[in-house]
Amino acid sequence: MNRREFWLPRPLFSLFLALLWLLMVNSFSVAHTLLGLALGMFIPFITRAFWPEQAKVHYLLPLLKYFMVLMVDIVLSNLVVAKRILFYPNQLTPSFFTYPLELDDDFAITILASTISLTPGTVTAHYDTEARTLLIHSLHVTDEEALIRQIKDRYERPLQEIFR
Amino acid sequence: MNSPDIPLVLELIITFFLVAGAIVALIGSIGLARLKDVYMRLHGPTKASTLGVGCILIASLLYFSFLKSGLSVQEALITLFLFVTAPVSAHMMAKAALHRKLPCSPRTRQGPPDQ
Amino acid sequence: MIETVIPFVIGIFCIAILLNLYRLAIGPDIVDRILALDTLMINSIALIVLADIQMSLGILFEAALLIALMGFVGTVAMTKYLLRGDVIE
Amino acid sequence: MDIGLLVFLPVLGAIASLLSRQKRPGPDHVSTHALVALIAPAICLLLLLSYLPRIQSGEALVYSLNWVPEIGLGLAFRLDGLSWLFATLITGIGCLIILYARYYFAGKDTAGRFFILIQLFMTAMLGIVLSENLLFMLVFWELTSLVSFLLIGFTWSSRDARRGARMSLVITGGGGLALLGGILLLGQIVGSYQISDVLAATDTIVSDDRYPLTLSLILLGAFTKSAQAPFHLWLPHAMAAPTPVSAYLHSATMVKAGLFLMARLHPAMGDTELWFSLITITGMVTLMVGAFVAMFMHDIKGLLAYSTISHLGLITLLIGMGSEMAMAAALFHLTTHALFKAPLFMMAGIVDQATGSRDMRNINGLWKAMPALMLITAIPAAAMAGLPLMSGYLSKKMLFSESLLVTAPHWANTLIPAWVTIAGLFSVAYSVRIFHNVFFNGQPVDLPHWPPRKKPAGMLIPLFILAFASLLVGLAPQATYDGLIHLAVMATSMTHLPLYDFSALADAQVPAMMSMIAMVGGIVFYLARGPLFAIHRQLPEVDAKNIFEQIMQQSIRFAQSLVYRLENGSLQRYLAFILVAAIAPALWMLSGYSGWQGPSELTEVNPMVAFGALILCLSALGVALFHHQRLPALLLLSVTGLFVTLAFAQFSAPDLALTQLSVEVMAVVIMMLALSFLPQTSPRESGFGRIFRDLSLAGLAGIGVALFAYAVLTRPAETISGYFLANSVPGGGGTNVVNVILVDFRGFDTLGEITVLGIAAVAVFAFTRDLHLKERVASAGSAKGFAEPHPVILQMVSRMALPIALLVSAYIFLRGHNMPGGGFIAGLVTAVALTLQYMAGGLVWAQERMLTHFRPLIGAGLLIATITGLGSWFVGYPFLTSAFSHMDWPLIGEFELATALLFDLGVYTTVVGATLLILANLGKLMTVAGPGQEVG
Amino acid sequence: MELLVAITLGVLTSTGVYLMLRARTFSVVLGLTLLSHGVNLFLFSMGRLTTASPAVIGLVEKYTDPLPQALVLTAIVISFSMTAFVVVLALKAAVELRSDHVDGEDPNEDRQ
Amino acid sequence: MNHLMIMPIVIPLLTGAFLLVMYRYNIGRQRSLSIGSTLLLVVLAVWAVLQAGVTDYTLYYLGNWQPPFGIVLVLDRLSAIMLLLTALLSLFCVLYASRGSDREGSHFHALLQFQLMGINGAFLTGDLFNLFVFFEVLLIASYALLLHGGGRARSRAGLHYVIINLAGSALFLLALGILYGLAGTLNMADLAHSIANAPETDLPLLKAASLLLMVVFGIKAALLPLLFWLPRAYSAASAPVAALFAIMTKVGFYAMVRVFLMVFGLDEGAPANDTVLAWLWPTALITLALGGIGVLGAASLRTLTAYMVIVSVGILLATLSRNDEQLLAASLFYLLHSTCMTAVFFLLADLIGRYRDDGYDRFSVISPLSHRWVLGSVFLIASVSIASLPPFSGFVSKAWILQASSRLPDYLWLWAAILISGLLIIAALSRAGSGWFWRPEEHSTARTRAIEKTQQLDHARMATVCVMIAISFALALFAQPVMDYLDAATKLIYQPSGYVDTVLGDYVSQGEEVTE
Ligand code: NA
Ligand code: NA
Repeated sequence: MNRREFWLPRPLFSLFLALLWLLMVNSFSVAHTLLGLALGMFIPFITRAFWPEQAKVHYLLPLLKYFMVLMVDIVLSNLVVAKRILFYPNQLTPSFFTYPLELDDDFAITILASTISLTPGTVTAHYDTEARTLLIHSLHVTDEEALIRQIKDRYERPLQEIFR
Repeated sequence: MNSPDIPLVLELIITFFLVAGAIVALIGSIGLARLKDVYMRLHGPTKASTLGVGCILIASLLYFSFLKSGLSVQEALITLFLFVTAPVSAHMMAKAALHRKLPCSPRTRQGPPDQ
Repeated sequence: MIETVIPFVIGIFCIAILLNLYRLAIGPDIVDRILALDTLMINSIALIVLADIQMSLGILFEAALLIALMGFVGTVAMTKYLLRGDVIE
Repeated sequence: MDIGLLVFLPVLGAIASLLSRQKRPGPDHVSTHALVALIAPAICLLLLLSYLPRIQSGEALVYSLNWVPEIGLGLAFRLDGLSWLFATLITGIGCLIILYARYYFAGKDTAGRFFILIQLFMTAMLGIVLSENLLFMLVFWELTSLVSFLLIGFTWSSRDARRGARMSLVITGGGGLALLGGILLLGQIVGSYQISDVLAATDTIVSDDRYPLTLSLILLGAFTKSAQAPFHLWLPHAMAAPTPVSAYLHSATMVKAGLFLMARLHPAMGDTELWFSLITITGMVTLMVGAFVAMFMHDIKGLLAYSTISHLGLITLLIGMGSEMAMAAALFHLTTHALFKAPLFMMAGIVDQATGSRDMRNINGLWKAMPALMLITAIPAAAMAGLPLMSGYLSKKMLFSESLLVTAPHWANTLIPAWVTIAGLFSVAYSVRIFHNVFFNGQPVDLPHWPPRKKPAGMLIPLFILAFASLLVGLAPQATYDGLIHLAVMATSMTHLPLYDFSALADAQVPAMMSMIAMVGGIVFYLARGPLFAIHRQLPEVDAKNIFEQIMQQSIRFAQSLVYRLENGSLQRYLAFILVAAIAPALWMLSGYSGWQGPSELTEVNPMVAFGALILCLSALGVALFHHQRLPALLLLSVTGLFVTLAFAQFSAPDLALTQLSVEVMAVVIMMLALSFLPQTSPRESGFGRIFRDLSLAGLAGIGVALFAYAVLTRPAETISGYFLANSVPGGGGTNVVNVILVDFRGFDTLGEITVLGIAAVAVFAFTRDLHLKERVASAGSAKGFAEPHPVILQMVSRMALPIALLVSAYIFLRGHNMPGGGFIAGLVTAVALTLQYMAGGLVWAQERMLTHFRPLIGAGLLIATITGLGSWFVGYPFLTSAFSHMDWPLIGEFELATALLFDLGVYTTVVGATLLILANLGKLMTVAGPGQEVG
Repeated sequence: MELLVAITLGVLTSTGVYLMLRARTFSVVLGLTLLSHGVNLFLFSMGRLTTASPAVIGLVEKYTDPLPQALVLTAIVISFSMTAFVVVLALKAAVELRSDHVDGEDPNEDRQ
Repeated sequence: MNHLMIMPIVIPLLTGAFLLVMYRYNIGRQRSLSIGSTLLLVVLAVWAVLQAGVTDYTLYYLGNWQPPFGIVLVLDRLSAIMLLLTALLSLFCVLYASRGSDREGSHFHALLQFQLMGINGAFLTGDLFNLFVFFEVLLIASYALLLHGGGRARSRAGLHYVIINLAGSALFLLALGILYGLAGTLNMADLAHSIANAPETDLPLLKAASLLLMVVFGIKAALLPLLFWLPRAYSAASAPVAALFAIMTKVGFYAMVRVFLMVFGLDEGAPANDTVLAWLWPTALITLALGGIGVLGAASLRTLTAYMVIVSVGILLATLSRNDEQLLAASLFYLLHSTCMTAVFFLLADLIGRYRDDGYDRFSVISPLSHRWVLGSVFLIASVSIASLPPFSGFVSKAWILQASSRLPDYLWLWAAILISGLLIIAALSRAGSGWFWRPEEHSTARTRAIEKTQQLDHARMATVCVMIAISFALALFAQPVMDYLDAATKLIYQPSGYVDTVLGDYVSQGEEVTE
């Protein structure tokens, strides 16, 4: 571990924290910028033991794009779910299914699992670390394979891009 | 309540977010109340309520940004936080339900692997 | 317009909370109750934000933030308890 | 001062004895010990004799020194005729007893102890008779009870000794307490405890309302000490003491203390109907009971003990009569009794040691083996019987003649003379018996030692001296009386009476007749003792010691059952008591109160508030309803907590909302942790009655709180809060007034509050350290195997949440002074974030990653806060004075530095440390690390 | 509104007291928590209840009484400390006495 | 402003906190720190007594805020004497505990220091809410100390003690709420001022609040029917802790004096809170009676001592309720005596238990006892003192109480209760003593001699007990100066206007304008 890694274990994250600070205090003065940067450096430093892995995010733009897609999906999926809950609650055919993972980074998998839970009628119920599968419950399934494919294309692939 | 001179467009947008948020959240709670099994009930709140409250927060963001004449993005922080934590909560609850071997509704096509 | 809408919005959230409370009361399983509580927490965030707007104060943000944080931690604690019979091990 | 010396010399003697005992332990040095013990009493005696001329001139020597003037307690001594007589008896007989004990205790280990105690006892007795201050006298009075307790229990291996000692202590000690009451009342009436003052205040005393009570209490003290019926029971059982003790305490000295007191106070309190009837009747009863029982005793010491009781009753009776002549007779008899009873006891001791028995049915015909003893004993025995020429004859005759003079209440007219004659008859009978039965009456039966062991001749010396003195008194009564007793009698009466004329007594016909009847009757009675004993044996045997023990045992059992019934270990009941205590008095007081509705107008109901109130009520009722299902109840409780938070938020208390929320979550997590070791349901075990009771209490409590709330809410507020609002910014440097109050105006409260939190955490650490939960862990472990301990997804999110939460807590911390927030909430946020790490990664995982232990964190937090407070000293201000300044740095802009922030940092640190310490130690109970392992 | 608040406080107190009188430590802890909610709200309301007027200087025109808030805050923290303590103690007692009855033993009959 | 005044609170706090920071300190260092701190407290308390003797009221404005807005500490003779008593008692407890009982659990010394902080704070504060805070400090520390050493009995007693006191705290807050809601202040002096000027309709509510406070303080002081937690708690606690607890009931008494006599005593027409005192009088007498009965029925010396604590509480509260200046002075003298002597008995019970073969202090069990001569003598002397027999302080104090009360109506009840309970104590102690020390058949066994050889008499523990008894004797010997001091102390209590004027300064004279 070199000196930079010791004192500044996560530069990107530090910047993120500084930004967060400015958002939180709702003031973009010099003082707060300096304070935010200081905190951004200090907090990762004292919490580095909890987060020993090195940073893996190499591509910021795809990540942002991913989040935009997710936002839209969340809104849309909510409409779908709302319709189902309100109008055909008794015609739903829920189902469990296993989703085979291609990702191998836990952090990325976490993002994928969260994404699945946030979008159309699906909840990640279990992450099997050995079989490398996710157990997913879906509110209304007609075609399992299509759903798996959709998740794979829309979320897992981009994530693979981001966390290479 | 002292916001007489708020521009109409902004007021409309805020009102929209307020109403939309309320409706979405209500639907989430209706789902919680009406759906048949615990796994299905998980879906309503974790998504709908999060989104619904997210809308309210955006409305608040807009409102206070205007009121304090400056961008007030704190609410965005809460929204972000909710979107990060809600799936984890849902995940944990689903795990708990599976662990307790809670029954699925009879309409379930395929139950969990070991049930 | 906002003034007129807000009481309705609040009313809707109150109904939502009552629904949550209903689920919390009837269960049937403890997971349902936890879920209901989690939802109730989230809905109350909206309630607090709405109150803030209604009063034009802008100082209840931290409270909303904390509910989000604490609600999450509470839910995790309870589910962990169900999963393992203990919370910290 | 030298009067005081008289009292304290024996203490010095006791110390000398203690030293000599330690220097030469063991049974071989009894004579040395005795010699040492003799010094102080002998000096006392000589001193007393040296005072005689001054006493005879009618002087009362008074010496006093203030001790506690506030309560009138002074170190005051008085030597007049009465105290001189008593003091001389005490020291004189004391010397002889020591002499006797030198032989009695020969070859015994316990001699040293006896000599110490007997001198202490002498001090106590001298103190009683020489005190000028009544309160001061009481000091010695209680000391006699105490030392006699030790002396009666001297041979503690004997159960009888222990019981006898306890009994005497309880009875005489109780009497002492009554006496304390009486003397205090007397002091209140007179305004002083000095005997001189008391004696000068007769009219005030007798005419006071409190006189009857005062007299009764004082007499209670006197009667118990002097073994008057029915308090006489302790005295026979005090015979378990070694014989020198009995001879000294229970014949010559201690039992006379009560008589002394009555005589002493007679001029001040006597001469009333009440005095007469109380004392006379008691004396009569005691006289008769003692005499009667004495006749039937087989134990020599028992007989002597009851005879002592009888004689004490006799003297009491005389004191009760109250005339000067009766007083003279009383003191005369008191002296003669001391002189003849002490040698008789000594005789009993010699016989006991020589033969190994004290039972007169076995001891017979000792005259052959112990002729000298027989000869010496003849004198005191004759004196006791009241044979002519003996001192006892005279005193009894004085009694008879005084009894004839009593005319005041009509019933006393003939009753008293008859009564005393019969008692005299009994006393003749037992006197004859003790002499005849021991020394004659045929052959001994089954004695442990026969022929009796040889006792050294020196042992007879004290007997001889006493017997001789007794004889002397009998032979020269007038001289004895004039020289010694008259002085004492003068001190006990209000007037200067003429000298008692013994020649006149000799001429008195009726008393002589009565004496004759008693004598003849007594001898007849003795001769007919066989059938009488047979009848007596038919009577149910009453053992006072057993009665006393039974009473004691029964009281104890009663006490235990009462205490057990009240203090039954039921928390529910204790809490109910507390509630009743809180509700009932207020209910009683406010039952007719009509001011509940205050003057303020009611405000409109806000629908949101109504909704919140509804949910609060519903969830609270739900908790109460579902409390048997613990986890659901806990969830409902969270709802209550949440809505309390919302209420705070609604009613303009954002700081409170934040605090309540954070606290609520931590509390729920802690309860969940605990719940994992507890049963999941509560059994339904309350009966209908219990539930009804609890519901009523709960309902009343709720109604009470509601009424008070309503009453206050409908009244206008007038508080000191304007000052805080006005001074928060200029004086405290913060716009969030609540926070400024917390860290500045009332920072001291906050310091206390975080101390409480810190202590709670340390306490949890301390008492879970050795808590063993292994079995529980095993049984609760059914879940394991399936569920993974640390779900990856949770772990990932938690790790990411930690830095963000820390950022949030930094935010909340820094803005606290001006906006809602502050160190406490920030601390809780940090703690919650770290708790999440524990939950996600497990105790061991998270513990490894903590930068510090928690206990030093708590300590450091408290130190920071305190030292910040102390900092203000250096600029000359009191503890916790805050300082702040707004600075304006180029580029950075204006910012504020306040010491309050440093104080808040202390709060933050303590909160983090304390919360995590509690959690980690609760969590620890489940881990492999397990008990005994320190966490935090 | 005063009546509404008063009734709510009464209900909180009543339920708290009722649970405090139960026989199991856990119920007692629940009761104590409810009771402290009631008491804290009571103390809070003694500063009278006002909406939209937090005691933050410069934010609004009229301010609520800040002192009871500060007092309640202290009370909340203290009752939190006490709750944490009593929960752990109850646990310890239940383990050591092998019963979670408040008296440490399961009574055969209900002692009145 | 004299900073020494805050030291009785700050020194134990600093010591306790420092001990936590240095949590790895070995027991020896912990002891020396703790003893050092306690010695310092004794010195400070002596200073306080002297200071209060010179100046009636010494004030300390915390944070330099003028009362009633900031918290004020008030040192008068009463608080000074309580400080001294606490300091001395705690010194002996620390010394005694340092012979080994502090090792039975963790952080004994830190907790004890916090306990002292709480007690001293309660004695010094002039603010009712701050009193609540210090009550909580001393309570939580006492919970921890009670559980020190572990064991089932302690857990059970501790649970009851804690829950009952939590209920008490809730009541305290309710009462504070009502007082604040009606009077608008919590400073004692200001409260007195407000109550004296309260509208007629508010007065019953204020008095009802004070009745709640009576329950709160009654729980601390162990007044019937709030006392049932005490016997088990005190007899379960480790000896030095129980000895220290002897002062705890007196905190309740002290609070009653301050609140019911001073805060409610400013009204010229009604000096002191007659409503509370009227309830206090009979309950205190019954407490006294029950204490006496409990003494008689106690099965072990600890329990017996616990009931003697109740007896002392009964006497203190009964005398307090008579609302008489001289009687209160007498009762304060009795407080000094009884605190000291009950502490002695808790230590003695432990000491005797140590040399008994079974290690307990039960009466019914006959067990070989070593060192019975020394123990017996000390027990005898201590018994004489606690039974209020002369020449110890108990005798003087009881004589004073009886004297002072005899001027008042209904004094005979008090007299009877005091004298009879005294007799019961004598009976119980003589039974205990003769049963323990006069049983040669058990003492003379070879076993006892063997124990005696291996078990050296702990001279330090013994000395601690002896010095405390000597204090009781000295208290009697030098009773007059102490009484003069107490007379002066109670005189101040019965002149609350002096207190109010001194504390509030010109705030009262200017009226309410200052608040604006
Ligand atoms: Na200040
Ligand atoms: Na505070």
